[in-house]
Amino acid sequence: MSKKTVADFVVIENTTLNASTYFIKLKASKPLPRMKPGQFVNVEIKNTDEIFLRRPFSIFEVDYLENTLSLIVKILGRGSKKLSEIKVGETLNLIFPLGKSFTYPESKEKILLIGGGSGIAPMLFLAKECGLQPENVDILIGARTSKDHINVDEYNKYGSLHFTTEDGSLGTKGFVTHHPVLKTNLKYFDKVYACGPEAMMKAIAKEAKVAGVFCEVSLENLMACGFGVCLCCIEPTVKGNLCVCTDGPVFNINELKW
Amino acid sequence: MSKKTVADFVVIENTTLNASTYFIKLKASKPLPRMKPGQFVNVEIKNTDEIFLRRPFSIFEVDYLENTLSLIVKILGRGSKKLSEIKVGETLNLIFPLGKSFTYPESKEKILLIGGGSGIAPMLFLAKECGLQPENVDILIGARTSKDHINVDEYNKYGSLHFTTEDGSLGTKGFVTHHPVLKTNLKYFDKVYACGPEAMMKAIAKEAKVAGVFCEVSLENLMACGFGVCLCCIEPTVKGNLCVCTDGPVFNINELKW
Amino acid sequence: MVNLSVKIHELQLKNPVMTASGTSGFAEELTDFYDVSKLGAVLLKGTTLKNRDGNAYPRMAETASGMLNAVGLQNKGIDYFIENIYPRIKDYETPLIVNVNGSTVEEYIEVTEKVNELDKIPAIELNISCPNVKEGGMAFGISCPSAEAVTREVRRAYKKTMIVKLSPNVTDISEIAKAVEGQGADSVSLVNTFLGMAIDSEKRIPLLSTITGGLSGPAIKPIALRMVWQVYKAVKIPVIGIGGIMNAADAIEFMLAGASAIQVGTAIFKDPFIPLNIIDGIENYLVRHKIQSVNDLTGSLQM
Amino acid sequence: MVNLSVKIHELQLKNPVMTASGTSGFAEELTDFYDVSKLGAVLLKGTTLKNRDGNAYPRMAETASGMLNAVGLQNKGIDYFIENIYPRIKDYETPLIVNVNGSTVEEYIEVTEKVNELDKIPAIELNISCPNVKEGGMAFGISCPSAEAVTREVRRAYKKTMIVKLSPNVTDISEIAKAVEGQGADSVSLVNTFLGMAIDSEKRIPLLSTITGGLSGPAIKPIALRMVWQVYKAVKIPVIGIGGIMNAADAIEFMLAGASAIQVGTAIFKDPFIPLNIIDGIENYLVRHKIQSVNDLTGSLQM
Ligand SMILES: Cc1cc2nc3c(=O)[nH]c(=O)nc-3n(C[C@H](O)[C@H](O)[C@H](O)COP(=O)(O)OP(=O)(O)OC[C@H]3O[C@@H](n4cnc5c(N)ncnc54)[C@H](O)[C@@H]3O)c2cc1C
Ligand SMILES: Cc1cc2nc3c(=O)[nH]c(=O)nc-3n(C[C@H](O)[C@H](O)[C@H](O)COP(=O)(O)OP(=O)(O)OC[C@H]3O[C@@H](n4cnc5c(N)ncnc54)[C@H](O)[C@@H]3O)c2cc1C
Ligand SMILES: Cc1cc2nc3c(=O)[nH]c(=O)nc-3n(C[C@H](O)[C@H](O)[C@H](O)COP(=O)(O)O)c2cc1C
Ligand SMILES: Cc1cc2nc3c(=O)[nH]c(=O)nc-3n(C[C@H](O)[C@H](O)[C@H](O)COP(=O)(O)O)c2cc1C
Ligand code: FES
Ligand code: FES
Repeated sequence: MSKKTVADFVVIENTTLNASTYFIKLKASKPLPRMKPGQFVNVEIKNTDEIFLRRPFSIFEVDYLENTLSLIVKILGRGSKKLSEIKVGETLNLIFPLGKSFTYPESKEKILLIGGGSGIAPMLFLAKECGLQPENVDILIGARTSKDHINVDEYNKYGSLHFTTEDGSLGTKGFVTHHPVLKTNLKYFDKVYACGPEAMMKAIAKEAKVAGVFCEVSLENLMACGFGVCLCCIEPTVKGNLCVCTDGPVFNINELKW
Repeated sequence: MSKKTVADFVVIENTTLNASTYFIKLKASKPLPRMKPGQFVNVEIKNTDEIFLRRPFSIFEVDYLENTLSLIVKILGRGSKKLSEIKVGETLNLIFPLGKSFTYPESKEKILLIGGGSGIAPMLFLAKECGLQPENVDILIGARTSKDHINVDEYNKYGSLHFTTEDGSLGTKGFVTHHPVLKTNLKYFDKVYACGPEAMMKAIAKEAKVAGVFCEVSLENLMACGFGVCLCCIEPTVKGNLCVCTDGPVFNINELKW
Repeated sequence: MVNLSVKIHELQLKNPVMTASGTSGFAEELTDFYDVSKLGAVLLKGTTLKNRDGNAYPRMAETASGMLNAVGLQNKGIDYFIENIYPRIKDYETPLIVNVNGSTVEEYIEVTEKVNELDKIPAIELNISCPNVKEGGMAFGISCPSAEAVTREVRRAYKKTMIVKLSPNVTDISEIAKAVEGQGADSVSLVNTFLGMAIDSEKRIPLLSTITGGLSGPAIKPIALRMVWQVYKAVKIPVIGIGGIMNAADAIEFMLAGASAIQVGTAIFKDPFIPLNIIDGIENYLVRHKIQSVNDLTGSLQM
Repeated sequence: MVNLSVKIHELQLKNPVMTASGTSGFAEELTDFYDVSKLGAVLLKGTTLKNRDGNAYPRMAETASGMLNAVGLQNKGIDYFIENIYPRIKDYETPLIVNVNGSTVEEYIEVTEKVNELDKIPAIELNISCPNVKEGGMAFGISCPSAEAVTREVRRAYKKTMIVKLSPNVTDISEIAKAVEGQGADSVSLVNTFLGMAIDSEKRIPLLSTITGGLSGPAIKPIALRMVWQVYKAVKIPVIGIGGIMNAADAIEFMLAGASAIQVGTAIFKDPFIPLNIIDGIENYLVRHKIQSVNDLTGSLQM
C-alpha cells in the first residue's frame, strides 16, 4: 500500500497567473516521495472560521532535488480564496500524495491533453512527465475568454499548444470540443486525457467514445477526507460506486456511467 | 442614551511591553467620541476558527486629535494570544465605547490607583485623566515578579509610582495589600480605585471597608455581548444581579456582595 | 422595488428579520446603535410573572462556532416591565413582541393576561423551550400533551397573534408543532437553544454554574434548518426560523426551507448591525434573482 | 508510567482512543499513514447483510465547525467483508470492531451471527442510529421499544462484547441508554450524527442528494458532551464518548463527563494523526495532573 504523509510545507512562491489563478510553490523539509500526474494533495486552510475541511488540489510540479511541490489554485469559493492569499514564508499543511495517476502513454503513442480551468495543472504535469517526443503531444486548453487563460508558452517544448475561448478572444472560438484537433482529428490520437469542468469532460468523453479512442479523465468530486475513509467523493461506475480520492481521481471513461 | 458604534480601526502600533503584554494602538477613520477611564471596547478576533465571540479590553489611551485609541493586552488564552499577534496595517473591528467610567475625584482629593495584571490599563488612563495634581495621586502596581511588570515610568508625572512583586524582585515583596501605602496609609486617601484579578480586588475591598474609604473596582466578568443584551456578565449586587458591561464594569465596593 | 413585507397571522412586519428573545434586551439597548424601526420586529427578553434573578455566574461559555448560555430568564417580572420598561419603548416604530414564560400554566396565563392589555404589543411568543430553568420552560415543550395544555390555556387568554417557540431537544419537532397548531397557535418559531455542556479540562469543572446550558450560534444552524423544513411540511401556520443565522444567505436558506420570517440571535453579540445587514442582503438577493416578493422565497427549495 | 488501558466489558483496550465507524474505513486506509496497533481500537465502516450502494452524490456539505454526510451505509455486505477484507486486516494488533447495521431486526441478527464466527473480532457496535438510511438505522434508536427489541435479539446472537451506538436525535437519550442496558448491552457509545440540512441559497437547492444528512464535528461537541454526562448518570455499563473530539482536551472532557473511552470521527478527515496525538495528549495530561490511571478520569468532573 502506498505510503501517505501529513506534513507542513513552507510557501516559497505565490505568483498571480491571472485575475483568479495563482501558482503556489511549496518547500518540504524532507525528501518528497515520487508523485505522478493526476495525483493530488489535500490542503489545510488555516486562520479562518469559515472552513472546516481540507481542500484538494492537483500536483502541478515536483522538484525532487529542491524538495518543492507546486499547485495551480483557481479561486472558486472561500477556501481557494483564502489559499490564494497565502504569503511567502507561511506554512501549509498537506496530506499527500493522494489518488491514482493517469496511465502513462507508451513511447511513440500520440496523445492529446485537454485542460479547462484549474484542470490544466495535471495536464501540464503529464505533458512534462509522459516521456514522449513533443511532436507526439498536443495540449488543448479551453477557457471562457483570453483573460482566463494563463501563460503556458514554456510548455511548447513538451507539445503543440492549442487554445479555445468561448468569445474567440484567443484561439478557436467555442468550447474545447469545437477545436479541430478534437472535432476532426480525434481518431489520430492513441490516448486522450482531460481534466476540467464536468460538462467539458462529459462532452470530450462523448466524442472519444464515438471515435473509439482511449480516454482518461480526472474528476473533481467534493471530498471530506481524500484518503478513502469517508466515502463522500463517490462516482457511480460500472464497478459500482467508487471513491474518486482512492480509486481515482483518474478514470477511464468506459468505467464511468456518463 | 449613550451612542455606541461598531467600526474598523487600523493597527498603527503593536509593541511588546513584556513577555506576555502588548501595547496596541489603533487609528479610527472618524473622530472618536469622548471616552473615559473604566470604559472598554469589545474586539472582534478574526482569522481563527477557535474564537467565536468578541473579547473586551479596557480603553487605555485616546487621542482625539489623532483619532487613536490604545489597548494594553495581556495574553491569557486563545483570543488575547491571537490579538497580540496582530500586525501594523491590519484592521480590528471594535464595538465602543462600552460601560461606565470611574467616578472622577474632586479636585484636592487624594487618590490611590491600584492595578494588577492587565488591570493597569484603566488605572493609568484614570491617572492621566483625573485632573489632579501629581502629589495627590498614588499609583500602586502589583505583579508576580519584576518580569511581569511593564515600564510605566512616564506615569511618574501623574503621580507617585509604587510596586509590589510576589518574589520581591521589584518594590515591596508580597501582594498589593502588603504595600505600606495600602496597609498603613489607606485612610489617608479620599478615593481608592482598583482593577486586576478578582482575588486582589476582593482583598483591597476588604481593607477599604475596614478603613471606611470610598473604593471603586472594575470587574472583568466573562461577556458575550458587552452592551447589555445577553445578561451573561452579571455580578450579584445589593440591587440584584447587575450587568458588568452596562451597569459596570466599575462598581463601588459597597454595591458588591463581596 | 421588491416587497419585503411579511404577515404572521395578524402581525404585519415590514420585513422578515426580527431579533430573537434574550439577545436584544428590551430593544432599548439596540437603539444605542441604530433606529430599531428598521427591524421587522423585536422579540423582548423572556418575561415571567415575578422577578427572577436567573442563574449564578458563570452563565456563558464559548464553543466551536457557538456559545452556551445559562442565563435562566433573569428579568424583573411582568409588572415591572409594564410600569417601567413598556412606557419607554412602546412608541418604537417596530412591533415589540413579549416572550412569555412561566413555571406553571397559571403563570403563563397570568403573564399573558397582563400583556393582552398592552396596546402596543401586537403579539406574544410563548416560550415553552427555555432549557435553563428548573421548573417549566423546556419541560412544557418536549412533550405533546404539556405543549398542548399550555398553548390551549394561553390561547384562551390572548386575542392577538400568538407565536409558540419550540424546543429542538425532541425526537420529532413536527409532532410538537402540529400539537400546538391544533391548540390555536398562530405561528411557531424554532429553534430555541440545544441543551449542551462545556468543561474546563484543566480545572476539571463545568464552565457553567448550572453545568448544562443552551447552545446557540452557527454550530446549530444545520439542525435548526432541518427542523424548520420538517415543521414547514407538517403545519399550515407560518414558521419563523431561528438558529445560527449570521448573514443574508443563512436567512434565505431558512426561508427556502419554509420559514416565513426569521430571528437573529447570537449574531447580535458579534455585531448588533447584523440584522440590518441581513435585511439589505435579502433585498439585494431578491433583486438579483428577480423575485418580486420575499414571500415567494418561503418553502421554494427546489428538489 | 501512567496506565492508559481501559476495559469495556470483556474488551481490553491499550488506551481509550478508538477511531469511529465510517471515518476510518476498514483500518487499512489508516495503515497508509501509521501503525494502527497504536490505537485503542478501530471501529470498522458500517456493515449490512447485503451490498449497499449508499446514497447518490453529493453526500457531503461543510458547515460551521462541522460537516453533514449522507453516505448511507455504502458497503459490500458482510459476506464480502468476511471473504475479502477480514483476511487482510485480521492480524492488525488492535481490536477491530464491526459496526453492525440492518433494515430489519432479522438483518441485524444475520450480520451479527456471521461476525460472531470471526475469531479476531472481539466486539460489535450495534448501530441503531444511522440517520442516512430510509429503513432501519436511526428508526430503531429513537424509541425505547424498538431499541430494546433489536438489542435483545442481537444479544441472543452474540456472545462477545456488544456496544450499542445511540442516536442523539431524541428527547431523552438516557431513557434509550437504560432501555438497551436492560436488554443486555455491555456498553453504549454516543453520539452518532445529528440530523441536519444544508442549502445552496444561490442555486436554491439542497446541498445533499438526500436533502438531510448527519451532522458531525466540533459543532456538536457541547450537545454530545451533555448526553454522555446524562447517560453516565443513568446507566452502570461503560459509556463511550463520541462527537467533535479534535484533541486531547476534548477527549478528557468526555471522560470527565463519564466516558470510559472515546471515539474520534470527523477529526480524522482533518488529520489522520489526530487519534495518535490524542493518546499522547492524554498520557501527558495524566502525568501533569499526577493521575495514575486513565480510568480515574471517568466521571471525575468536580461540581
Ligand atoms: C482531485 C482534485 C483535484 C483538484 N485540483 C485542483 C487544482 O489543481 N486547482 C484548483 O484550482 N482546483 C482544483 N480542484 C478543485 C478544488 O478542490 C476546489 O476548487 C476547491 O475545493 C473549492 O473550495 P472553495 O472553498 O474555494 O469553494 P467552496 O466555497 O467550498 O465552494 C464554492 C462553490 O464551488 C463548489 N465546489 C466546491 N468544490 C468543488 C469541486 N471540487 N467540484 C465542483 N464544485 C465545487 C461548491 O459547491 C460551491 O458552489 C481539485 C479538486 C479535486 C477533487
Ligand atoms: C471590562 C473588561 C475589561 C478588560 N480589560 C482588559 C485589558 O485592558 N487588558 C487585558 O489584557 N485584558 C482585559 N480584560 C480581560 C480580557 O477580556 C480577557 O483576558 C480575554 O477576554 C481573555 O480571552 P482569551 O481568548 O485570551 O482567553 P480564553 O482562551 O477565552 O480563556 C483562557 C482562560 O482565561 C479565563 N478567562 C477568560 N476571560 C476571562 C475574564 N474576563 N476573567 C477571568 N477569566 C477569564 C478563561 O475562563 C480560561 O480559563 C478585560 C475584561 C473585561 C470584562
Ligand atoms: C444569552 C441568550 C439568552 C436567551 N434568552 C432567551 C429568552 O429569554 N427567551 C427565549 O425564548 N429564547 C432565548 N434565547 C434563545 C434565542 O432566542 C434563540 O432561540 C437561540 O439563541 C437560537 O438562535 P441563535 O443561534 O441565532 O442565537 C436566548 C439565547 C441566548 C444566547
Ligand atoms: C462520513 C461519515 C460516515 C459515518 N458512517 C458511520 C457508520 O457507518 N456507522 C456509524 O455507526 N457511524 C457512522 N458515522 C458517525 C461517526 O462514527 C460518529 O458517530 C459521528 O461522526 C460523530 O463523531 P465526530 O463528530 O467525531 O465525527 C459516520 C460519520 C461520518 C462523518
Ligand atoms: S474523500 Fe473521503 S473517501 Fe474520498
Ligand atoms: S455581556 Fe451581554 S449583558 Fe453584559
